[in-house]
Amino acid sequence: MIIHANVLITILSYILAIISAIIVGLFLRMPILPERPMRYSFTISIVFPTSVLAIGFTAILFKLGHNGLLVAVVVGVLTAIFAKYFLESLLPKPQTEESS
Amino acid sequence: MYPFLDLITLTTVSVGVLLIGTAGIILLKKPMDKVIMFALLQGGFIGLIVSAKYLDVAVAAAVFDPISTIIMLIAITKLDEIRKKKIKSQEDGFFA
Amino acid sequence: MNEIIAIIIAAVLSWINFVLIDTWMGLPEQPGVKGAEVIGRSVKRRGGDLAGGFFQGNIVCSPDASAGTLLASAACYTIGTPEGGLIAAILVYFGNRLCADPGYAGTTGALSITCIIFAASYIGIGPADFIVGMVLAIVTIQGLYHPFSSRLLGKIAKKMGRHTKLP
Amino acid sequence: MLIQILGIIVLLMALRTLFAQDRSERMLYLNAMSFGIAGLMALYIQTPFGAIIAITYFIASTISSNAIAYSIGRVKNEIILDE
Repeated sequence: MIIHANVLITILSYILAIISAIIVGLFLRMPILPERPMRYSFTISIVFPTSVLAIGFTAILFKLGHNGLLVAVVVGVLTAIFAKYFLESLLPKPQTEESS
Repeated sequence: MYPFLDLITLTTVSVGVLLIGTAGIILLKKPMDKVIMFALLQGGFIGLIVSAKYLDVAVAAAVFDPISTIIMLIAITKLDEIRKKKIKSQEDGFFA
Repeated sequence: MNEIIAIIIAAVLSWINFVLIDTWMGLPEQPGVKGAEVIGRSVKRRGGDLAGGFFQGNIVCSPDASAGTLLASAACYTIGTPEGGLIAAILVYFGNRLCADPGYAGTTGALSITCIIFAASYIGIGPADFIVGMVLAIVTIQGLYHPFSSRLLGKIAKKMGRHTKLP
Repeated sequence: MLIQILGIIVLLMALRTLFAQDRSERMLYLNAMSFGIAGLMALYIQTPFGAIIAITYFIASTISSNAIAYSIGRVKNEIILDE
Protein backbone atom coordinates (compact mmCIF):
# COMPACT_ATOMS: atom_id res chain seq x y z
CA MET A 1 0.00 0.00 0.00
CA ILE A 2 1.09 3.54 -0.67
CA ILE A 3 0.66 6.20 1.97
CA HIS A 4 0.83 9.70 0.54
CA ALA A 5 2.45 12.61 2.29
CA ASN A 6 -0.99 14.25 2.52
CA VAL A 7 -2.28 11.45 4.75
CA LEU A 8 0.79 11.73 6.95
CA ILE A 9 0.27 15.45 7.43
CA THR A 10 -3.42 14.88 8.28
CA ILE A 11 -2.62 12.22 10.89
CA LEU A 12 0.16 14.40 12.30
CA SER A 13 -2.24 17.32 12.67
CA TYR A 14 -4.75 15.17 14.61
CA ILE A 15 -1.96 14.04 16.93
CA LEU A 16 -0.87 17.67 17.35
CA ALA A 17 -4.44 18.67 18.28
CA ILE A 18 -4.55 15.97 20.98
CA ILE A 19 -1.12 16.94 22.33
CA SER A 20 -1.92 20.63 22.55
CA ALA A 21 -5.25 19.88 24.25
CA ILE A 22 -3.46 17.66 26.78
CA ILE A 23 -0.80 20.30 27.51
CA VAL A 24 -3.31 23.12 28.01
CA GLY A 25 -5.50 20.81 30.09
CA LEU A 26 -2.59 19.96 32.37
CA PHE A 27 -1.84 23.68 32.64
CA LEU A 28 -5.48 24.34 33.63
CA ARG A 29 -5.32 21.51 36.23
CA MET A 30 -8.01 19.25 34.88
CA PRO A 31 -8.00 15.62 36.09
CA ILE A 32 -6.22 13.23 33.74
CA LEU A 33 -8.60 10.28 34.13
CA PRO A 34 -12.10 10.11 35.64
CA GLU A 35 -12.42 8.47 39.02
CA ARG A 36 -13.18 4.78 39.30
CA PRO A 37 -15.38 3.04 38.24
CA MET A 38 -14.67 4.92 35.06
CA ARG A 39 -17.66 3.84 33.04
CA TYR A 40 -20.24 5.48 35.31
CA SER A 41 -18.55 8.79 36.16
CA PHE A 42 -19.58 12.10 34.67
CA THR A 43 -16.28 13.89 35.39
CA ILE A 44 -14.86 15.98 32.57
CA SER A 45 -11.22 14.93 32.27
CA ILE A 46 -8.39 15.28 29.78
CA VAL A 47 -8.55 11.89 28.05
CA PHE A 48 -12.30 11.85 27.83
CA PRO A 49 -14.00 13.94 26.48
CA THR A 50 -11.43 16.70 25.81
CA SER A 51 -9.30 14.72 23.33
CA VAL A 52 -12.35 13.40 21.48
CA LEU A 53 -13.78 16.91 21.24
CA ALA A 54 -10.41 18.21 20.01
CA ILE A 55 -10.10 15.77 17.11
CA GLY A 56 -13.79 16.19 16.28
CA PHE A 57 -13.57 19.97 16.00
CA THR A 58 -10.33 19.60 14.01
CA ALA A 59 -12.07 17.28 11.56
CA ILE A 60 -14.98 19.72 11.17
CA LEU A 61 -12.58 22.60 10.42
CA PHE A 62 -10.64 20.46 7.93
CA LYS A 63 -13.80 19.59 6.05
CA LEU A 64 -14.78 23.26 6.00
CA GLY A 65 -11.55 24.04 4.17
CA HIS A 66 -9.08 25.33 6.76
CA ASN A 67 -6.07 23.04 6.45
CA GLY A 68 -2.75 23.21 8.21
CA LEU A 69 -0.89 22.29 11.36
CA LEU A 70 -1.44 25.69 13.01
CA VAL A 71 -5.23 25.23 12.82
CA ALA A 72 -4.91 21.95 14.73
CA VAL A 73 -2.84 23.53 17.52
CA VAL A 74 -5.25 26.48 17.91
CA VAL A 75 -8.27 24.16 17.95
CA GLY A 76 -6.64 22.03 20.65
CA VAL A 77 -6.00 25.06 22.88
CA LEU A 78 -9.52 26.44 22.38
CA THR A 79 -11.09 23.03 23.05
CA ALA A 80 -9.27 22.65 26.35
CA ILE A 81 -10.46 26.08 27.50
CA PHE A 82 -14.01 25.28 26.33
CA ALA A 83 -14.04 21.94 28.13
CA LYS A 84 -12.71 23.46 31.34
CA TYR A 85 -15.01 26.45 31.67
CA PHE A 86 -18.13 26.04 29.50
CA LEU A 87 -18.89 22.32 29.07
CA GLU A 88 -20.10 21.83 32.63
CA SER A 89 -22.81 24.45 32.25
CA LEU A 90 -23.67 23.42 28.69
CA LEU A 91 -24.25 19.75 29.54
CA PRO A 92 -25.06 19.50 33.24
CA LYS A 93 -25.05 16.26 35.20
CA PRO A 94 -28.42 14.55 35.38
CA GLN A 95 -29.82 14.87 38.86
CA THR A 96 -31.07 11.59 40.30
CA GLU A 97 -34.70 11.61 41.30
CA GLU A 98 -36.18 8.55 42.94
CA SER A 99 -39.04 10.16 44.85
CA SER A 100 -42.17 9.72 42.83
CA MET B 1 -32.76 -8.77 -11.77
CA TYR B 2 -36.12 -9.30 -10.16
CA PRO B 3 -38.73 -6.79 -11.27
CA PHE B 4 -40.25 -6.21 -7.86
CA LEU B 5 -36.92 -5.25 -6.29
CA ASP B 6 -36.91 -2.07 -8.33
CA LEU B 7 -40.09 -0.98 -6.57
CA ILE B 8 -38.35 -0.76 -3.21
CA THR B 9 -36.95 2.75 -2.89
CA LEU B 10 -36.99 5.25 -0.05
CA THR B 11 -40.31 6.66 -1.24
CA THR B 12 -42.24 3.39 -1.29
CA VAL B 13 -40.72 2.20 1.97
CA SER B 14 -41.67 5.46 3.67
CA VAL B 15 -45.21 5.30 2.32
CA GLY B 16 -45.49 1.73 3.59
CA VAL B 17 -44.26 2.70 7.04
CA LEU B 18 -46.72 5.62 7.08
CA LEU B 19 -49.63 3.33 6.20
CA ILE B 20 -48.61 0.77 8.83
CA GLY B 21 -48.38 3.51 11.46
CA THR B 22 -51.81 4.88 10.53
CA ALA B 23 -53.36 1.42 10.73
CA GLY B 24 -51.75 0.91 14.13
CA ILE B 25 -53.06 4.22 15.46
CA ILE B 26 -56.57 3.34 14.34
CA LEU B 27 -56.63 -0.34 15.34
CA LEU B 28 -54.89 -0.44 18.72
CA LYS B 29 -56.90 0.47 21.80
CA LYS B 30 -54.56 1.62 24.57
CA PRO B 31 -53.17 5.19 24.44
CA MET B 32 -49.54 4.12 25.03
CA ASP B 33 -49.71 1.79 22.03
CA LYS B 34 -51.04 4.68 20.01
CA VAL B 35 -48.06 6.80 21.06
CA ILE B 36 -45.63 4.06 20.03
CA MET B 37 -47.27 3.78 16.63
CA PHE B 38 -47.15 7.58 16.37
CA ALA B 39 -43.37 7.44 16.85
CA LEU B 40 -43.24 4.90 14.00
CA LEU B 41 -45.33 7.23 11.81
CA GLN B 42 -42.89 10.06 12.45
CA GLY B 43 -40.09 7.93 11.03
CA GLY B 44 -42.03 7.31 7.85
CA PHE B 45 -42.92 11.00 7.58
CA ILE B 46 -39.31 12.14 7.84
CA GLY B 47 -38.29 9.50 5.32
CA LEU B 48 -40.90 10.81 2.90
CA ILE B 49 -39.64 14.39 3.29
CA VAL B 50 -36.04 13.25 2.74
CA SER B 51 -37.03 11.30 -0.36
CA ALA B 52 -38.36 14.57 -1.86
CA LYS B 53 -35.00 16.20 -0.93
CA TYR B 54 -36.40 18.94 1.30
CA LEU B 55 -33.49 18.53 3.68
CA ASP B 56 -33.98 21.64 5.84
CA VAL B 57 -37.63 20.75 6.45
CA ALA B 58 -36.49 17.26 7.39
CA VAL B 59 -34.05 18.59 10.01
CA ALA B 60 -36.75 20.81 11.52
CA ALA B 61 -39.23 17.91 11.62
CA ALA B 62 -36.65 15.61 13.20
CA VAL B 63 -35.88 18.16 15.91
CA PHE B 64 -39.54 18.89 16.73
CA ASP B 65 -40.70 15.28 16.84
CA PRO B 66 -39.59 14.32 20.38
CA ILE B 67 -41.11 17.55 21.70
CA SER B 68 -44.57 16.59 20.40
CA THR B 69 -44.16 13.06 21.72
CA ILE B 70 -43.22 14.33 25.17
CA ILE B 71 -46.21 16.69 25.28
CA MET B 72 -48.56 13.82 24.42
CA LEU B 73 -46.93 11.64 27.07
CA ILE B 74 -47.40 14.31 29.73
CA ALA B 75 -51.08 14.55 28.85
CA ILE B 76 -51.55 10.77 28.97
CA THR B 77 -49.78 10.41 32.32
CA LYS B 78 -51.81 13.21 33.92
CA LEU B 79 -55.10 11.85 32.57
CA ASP B 80 -54.32 8.38 33.87
CA GLU B 81 -53.46 9.68 37.34
CA ILE B 82 -56.69 11.67 37.47
CA ARG B 83 -58.81 8.69 36.43
CA LYS B 84 -57.18 6.35 38.95
CA LYS B 85 -57.63 8.92 41.70
CA LYS B 86 -61.28 9.29 40.78
CA ILE B 87 -61.91 5.53 40.96
CA LYS B 88 -60.12 5.29 44.29
CA SER B 89 -62.17 8.15 45.78
CA GLN B 90 -65.39 6.53 44.56
CA GLU B 91 -64.47 3.22 46.23
CA ASP B 92 -63.63 5.01 49.44
CA GLY B 93 -66.97 6.76 49.30
CA PHE B 94 -68.79 3.47 48.94
CA PHE B 95 -66.95 1.82 51.79
CA ALA B 96 -67.13 4.73 54.16
CA MET C 1 -15.21 -9.02 -4.23
CA ASN C 2 -18.73 -10.30 -4.35
CA GLU C 3 -21.26 -7.95 -2.78
CA ILE C 4 -23.05 -10.46 -0.57
CA ILE C 5 -19.80 -11.74 0.96
CA ALA C 6 -18.72 -8.16 1.66
CA ILE C 7 -22.00 -7.43 3.46
CA ILE C 8 -21.71 -10.60 5.55
CA ILE C 9 -18.11 -9.86 6.56
CA ALA C 10 -19.09 -6.29 7.46
CA ALA C 11 -22.03 -7.57 9.53
CA VAL C 12 -19.80 -9.93 11.49
CA LEU C 13 -17.19 -7.23 12.09
CA SER C 14 -19.69 -4.66 13.32
CA TRP C 15 -21.51 -7.26 15.49
CA ILE C 16 -18.28 -8.17 17.25
CA ASN C 17 -17.37 -4.48 17.57
CA PHE C 18 -20.52 -3.22 19.20
CA VAL C 19 -21.26 -6.22 21.39
CA LEU C 20 -17.75 -6.30 22.84
CA ILE C 21 -17.60 -2.55 23.48
CA ASP C 22 -21.08 -2.37 24.97
CA THR C 23 -20.43 -5.28 27.27
CA TRP C 24 -17.06 -3.89 28.31
CA MET C 25 -18.59 -0.52 29.10
CA GLY C 26 -21.03 -2.15 31.51
CA LEU C 27 -24.36 -2.01 29.72
CA PRO C 28 -25.61 -5.39 31.07
CA GLU C 29 -24.58 -4.50 34.61
CA GLN C 30 -27.24 -1.97 35.55
CA PRO C 31 -29.97 -0.01 33.81
CA GLY C 32 -28.69 3.48 33.20
CA VAL C 33 -32.11 5.09 32.96
CA LYS C 34 -35.45 3.95 34.31
CA GLY C 35 -36.92 2.94 30.97
CA ALA C 36 -34.19 0.35 30.48
CA GLU C 37 -35.23 -1.40 33.66
CA VAL C 38 -38.82 -1.74 32.45
CA ILE C 39 -37.69 -3.31 29.17
CA GLY C 40 -35.24 -5.63 30.91
CA ARG C 41 -37.84 -6.92 33.35
CA SER C 42 -40.26 -7.48 30.48
CA VAL C 43 -37.67 -9.50 28.54
CA LYS C 44 -36.97 -11.58 31.62
CA ARG C 45 -40.69 -12.21 32.12
CA ARG C 46 -40.92 -13.58 28.58
CA GLY C 47 -38.22 -16.14 29.28
CA GLY C 48 -34.94 -14.33 28.71
CA ASP C 49 -31.95 -13.33 30.75
CA LEU C 50 -31.96 -10.19 32.92
CA ALA C 51 -28.50 -8.98 31.87
CA GLY C 52 -29.37 -9.35 28.21
CA GLY C 53 -32.61 -7.51 28.84
CA PHE C 54 -30.75 -4.62 30.42
CA PHE C 55 -28.42 -4.60 27.41
CA GLN C 56 -31.34 -4.33 24.99
CA GLY C 57 -33.08 -1.71 27.10
CA ASN C 58 -29.95 0.41 27.28
CA ILE C 59 -29.58 0.23 23.49
CA VAL C 60 -33.17 1.44 23.11
CA CYS C 61 -32.93 4.25 25.65
CA SER C 62 -29.66 5.94 24.72
CA PRO C 63 -27.36 5.90 21.67
CA ASP C 64 -24.59 3.49 22.63
CA ALA C 65 -21.88 1.75 20.63
CA SER C 66 -24.47 0.37 18.21
CA ALA C 67 -25.58 3.87 17.28
CA GLY C 68 -21.94 4.96 17.17
CA THR C 69 -21.17 2.15 14.72
CA LEU C 70 -24.08 2.94 12.41
CA LEU C 71 -23.67 6.71 12.42
CA ALA C 72 -19.89 6.61 12.03
CA SER C 73 -20.15 4.33 9.01
CA ALA C 74 -22.88 6.53 7.53
CA ALA C 75 -20.73 9.63 8.06
CA CYS C 76 -17.70 7.85 6.60
CA TYR C 77 -19.78 6.99 3.54
CA THR C 78 -20.95 10.55 2.91
CA ILE C 79 -18.19 12.77 4.28
CA GLY C 80 -14.93 10.90 3.93
CA THR C 81 -13.14 8.08 5.63
CA PRO C 82 -11.24 9.42 8.63
CA GLU C 83 -13.05 12.75 9.13
CA GLY C 84 -16.61 11.45 9.07
CA GLY C 85 -16.05 9.04 11.93
CA LEU C 86 -14.57 11.77 14.12
CA ILE C 87 -17.46 14.17 13.40
CA ALA C 88 -19.93 11.36 14.13
CA ALA C 89 -18.11 10.63 17.40
CA ILE C 90 -18.52 14.20 18.67
CA LEU C 91 -22.21 14.35 17.64
CA VAL C 92 -22.89 10.98 19.29
CA TYR C 93 -21.23 12.32 22.46
CA PHE C 94 -23.62 15.28 22.58
CA GLY C 95 -26.59 13.00 21.92
CA ASN C 96 -25.49 10.69 24.70
CA ARG C 97 -25.33 13.51 27.18
CA LEU C 98 -28.81 14.65 26.14
CA CYS C 99 -30.07 11.19 27.14
CA ALA C 100 -28.39 11.34 30.60
CA ASP C 101 -25.63 8.86 29.82
CA PRO C 102 -21.88 9.34 30.40
CA GLY C 103 -21.15 8.71 26.74
CA TYR C 104 -18.13 6.43 26.87
CA ALA C 105 -19.64 3.60 24.86
CA GLY C 106 -20.85 5.68 21.92
CA THR C 107 -17.62 7.55 21.28
CA THR C 108 -15.49 4.44 21.74
CA GLY C 109 -17.63 2.53 19.27
CA ALA C 110 -17.51 5.33 16.71
CA LEU C 111 -13.73 5.70 16.91
CA SER C 112 -13.08 1.95 16.75
CA ILE C 113 -15.39 1.43 13.75
CA THR C 114 -13.56 4.28 12.01
CA CYS C 115 -10.29 2.36 12.42
CA ILE C 116 -11.97 -0.85 11.20
CA ILE C 117 -13.41 0.88 8.12
CA PHE C 118 -10.02 2.45 7.38
CA ALA C 119 -8.37 -0.97 7.55
CA ALA C 120 -11.13 -2.79 5.65
CA SER C 121 -11.08 -0.34 2.73
CA TYR C 122 -7.82 -1.95 1.61
CA ILE C 123 -9.50 -5.34 1.04
CA GLY C 124 -12.47 -3.90 -0.82
CA ILE C 125 -15.19 -3.46 1.82
CA GLY C 126 -16.59 0.04 1.62
CA PRO C 127 -18.48 2.03 4.27
CA ALA C 128 -21.82 1.39 2.50
CA ASP C 129 -21.43 -2.31 3.25
CA PHE C 130 -20.88 -1.44 6.88
CA ILE C 131 -24.18 0.48 7.04
CA VAL C 132 -26.13 -2.54 5.79
CA GLY C 133 -24.07 -4.89 7.94
CA MET C 134 -24.77 -2.86 11.07
CA VAL C 135 -28.52 -2.91 10.39
CA LEU C 136 -28.36 -6.69 9.91
CA ALA C 137 -26.42 -7.03 13.16
CA ILE C 138 -28.93 -4.96 15.14
CA VAL C 139 -31.78 -7.02 13.66
CA THR C 140 -30.19 -10.20 15.02
CA ILE C 141 -30.11 -8.62 18.48
CA GLN C 142 -33.40 -6.72 18.63
CA GLY C 143 -35.63 -8.04 15.92
CA LEU C 144 -35.75 -11.82 15.68
CA TYR C 145 -36.42 -13.60 18.97
CA HIS C 146 -35.71 -11.83 22.21
CA PRO C 147 -35.29 -14.69 24.73
CA PHE C 148 -32.59 -16.42 22.67
CA SER C 149 -30.62 -13.25 21.94
CA SER C 150 -30.83 -12.08 25.57
CA ARG C 151 -29.55 -15.46 26.79
CA LEU C 152 -26.65 -15.22 24.33
CA LEU C 153 -25.83 -11.71 25.56
CA GLY C 154 -26.04 -12.92 29.15
CA LYS C 155 -23.51 -15.66 28.43
CA ILE C 156 -21.11 -13.13 26.87
CA ALA C 157 -21.59 -10.80 29.85
CA LYS C 158 -20.86 -13.60 32.31
CA LYS C 159 -17.70 -14.52 30.42
CA MET C 160 -16.45 -10.93 30.54
CA GLY C 161 -17.35 -10.47 34.20
CA ARG C 162 -20.09 -7.92 33.65
CA HIS C 163 -23.15 -9.91 34.67
CA THR C 164 -25.75 -8.07 36.68
CA LYS C 165 -26.02 -8.38 40.45
CA LEU C 166 -29.60 -7.18 40.70
CA PRO C 167 -32.17 -9.89 41.55
CA MET D 1 -28.99 -3.81 -3.86
CA LEU D 2 -28.09 -2.17 -0.54
CA ILE D 3 -31.20 0.01 -0.49
CA GLN D 4 -33.43 -2.97 -1.29
CA ILE D 5 -32.04 -5.01 1.63
CA LEU D 6 -32.57 -2.09 4.02
CA GLY D 7 -36.08 -1.45 2.70
CA ILE D 8 -37.17 -5.05 3.24
CA ILE D 9 -35.77 -4.97 6.78
CA VAL D 10 -37.59 -1.71 7.57
CA LEU D 11 -40.94 -2.99 6.29
CA LEU D 12 -40.53 -6.28 8.19
CA MET D 13 -39.73 -4.48 11.43
CA ALA D 14 -42.70 -2.11 10.99
CA LEU D 15 -45.05 -5.07 10.53
CA ARG D 16 -43.64 -6.79 13.60
CA THR D 17 -44.17 -3.57 15.55
CA LEU D 18 -47.83 -3.62 14.55
CA PHE D 19 -48.42 -7.28 15.41
CA ALA D 20 -46.44 -7.58 18.65
CA GLN D 21 -48.17 -8.62 21.84
CA ASP D 22 -46.21 -6.89 24.56
CA ARG D 23 -45.68 -3.16 24.84
CA SER D 24 -41.94 -3.18 25.53
CA GLU D 25 -41.44 -5.71 22.74
CA ARG D 26 -42.84 -3.01 20.47
CA MET D 27 -40.14 -0.61 21.66
CA LEU D 28 -37.37 -3.03 20.61
CA TYR D 29 -38.81 -3.48 17.11
CA LEU D 30 -39.30 0.28 16.79
CA ASN D 31 -35.64 0.85 17.62
CA ALA D 32 -34.49 -1.64 14.97
CA MET D 33 -36.74 0.11 12.42
CA SER D 34 -35.26 3.50 13.17
CA PHE D 35 -31.75 2.09 12.64
CA GLY D 36 -32.90 0.99 9.20
CA ILE D 37 -34.43 4.35 8.31
CA ALA D 38 -31.29 6.24 9.35
CA GLY D 39 -29.21 3.96 7.13
CA LEU D 40 -31.62 4.43 4.22
CA MET D 41 -31.38 8.23 4.48
CA ALA D 42 -27.59 8.14 4.46
CA LEU D 43 -27.58 5.82 1.44
CA TYR D 44 -30.12 7.95 -0.47
CA ILE D 45 -28.64 11.42 0.14
CA GLN D 46 -24.98 11.03 -0.76
CA THR D 47 -23.82 14.45 0.41
CA PRO D 48 -22.45 15.52 3.84
CA PHE D 49 -25.84 16.92 4.81
CA GLY D 50 -27.29 13.42 4.52
CA ALA D 51 -25.09 12.23 7.36
CA ILE D 52 -26.17 15.22 9.48
CA ILE D 53 -29.83 14.35 8.84
CA ALA D 54 -29.25 10.69 9.70
CA ILE D 55 -27.52 11.58 12.97
CA THR D 56 -30.18 14.15 13.91
CA TYR D 57 -33.05 11.79 13.16
CA PHE D 58 -31.52 8.91 15.04
CA ILE D 59 -30.73 10.89 18.18
CA ALA D 60 -34.17 12.55 18.17
CA SER D 61 -35.90 9.18 17.83
CA THR D 62 -33.76 7.83 20.67
CA ILE D 63 -34.84 10.72 22.91
CA SER D 64 -38.49 10.04 22.18
CA SER D 65 -37.98 6.28 22.82
CA ASN D 66 -36.38 7.19 26.14
CA ALA D 67 -39.42 9.25 27.12
CA ILE D 68 -41.86 6.53 26.02
CA ALA D 69 -40.00 3.79 27.90
CA TYR D 70 -39.87 5.96 31.01
CA SER D 71 -43.61 6.53 30.99
CA ILE D 72 -44.38 2.87 30.24
CA GLY D 73 -42.99 2.20 33.70
CA ARG D 74 -45.24 4.84 35.24
CA VAL D 75 -48.45 3.99 33.42
CA LYS D 76 -48.90 0.29 34.08
CA ASN D 77 -52.42 -0.46 32.86
CA GLU D 78 -54.42 2.55 31.91
CA ILE D 79 -58.17 2.94 32.09
CA ILE D 80 -60.06 3.36 28.85
CA LEU D 81 -63.48 4.89 28.82
CA ASP D 82 -65.31 2.78 26.26
CA GLU D 83 -68.93 2.93 25.41
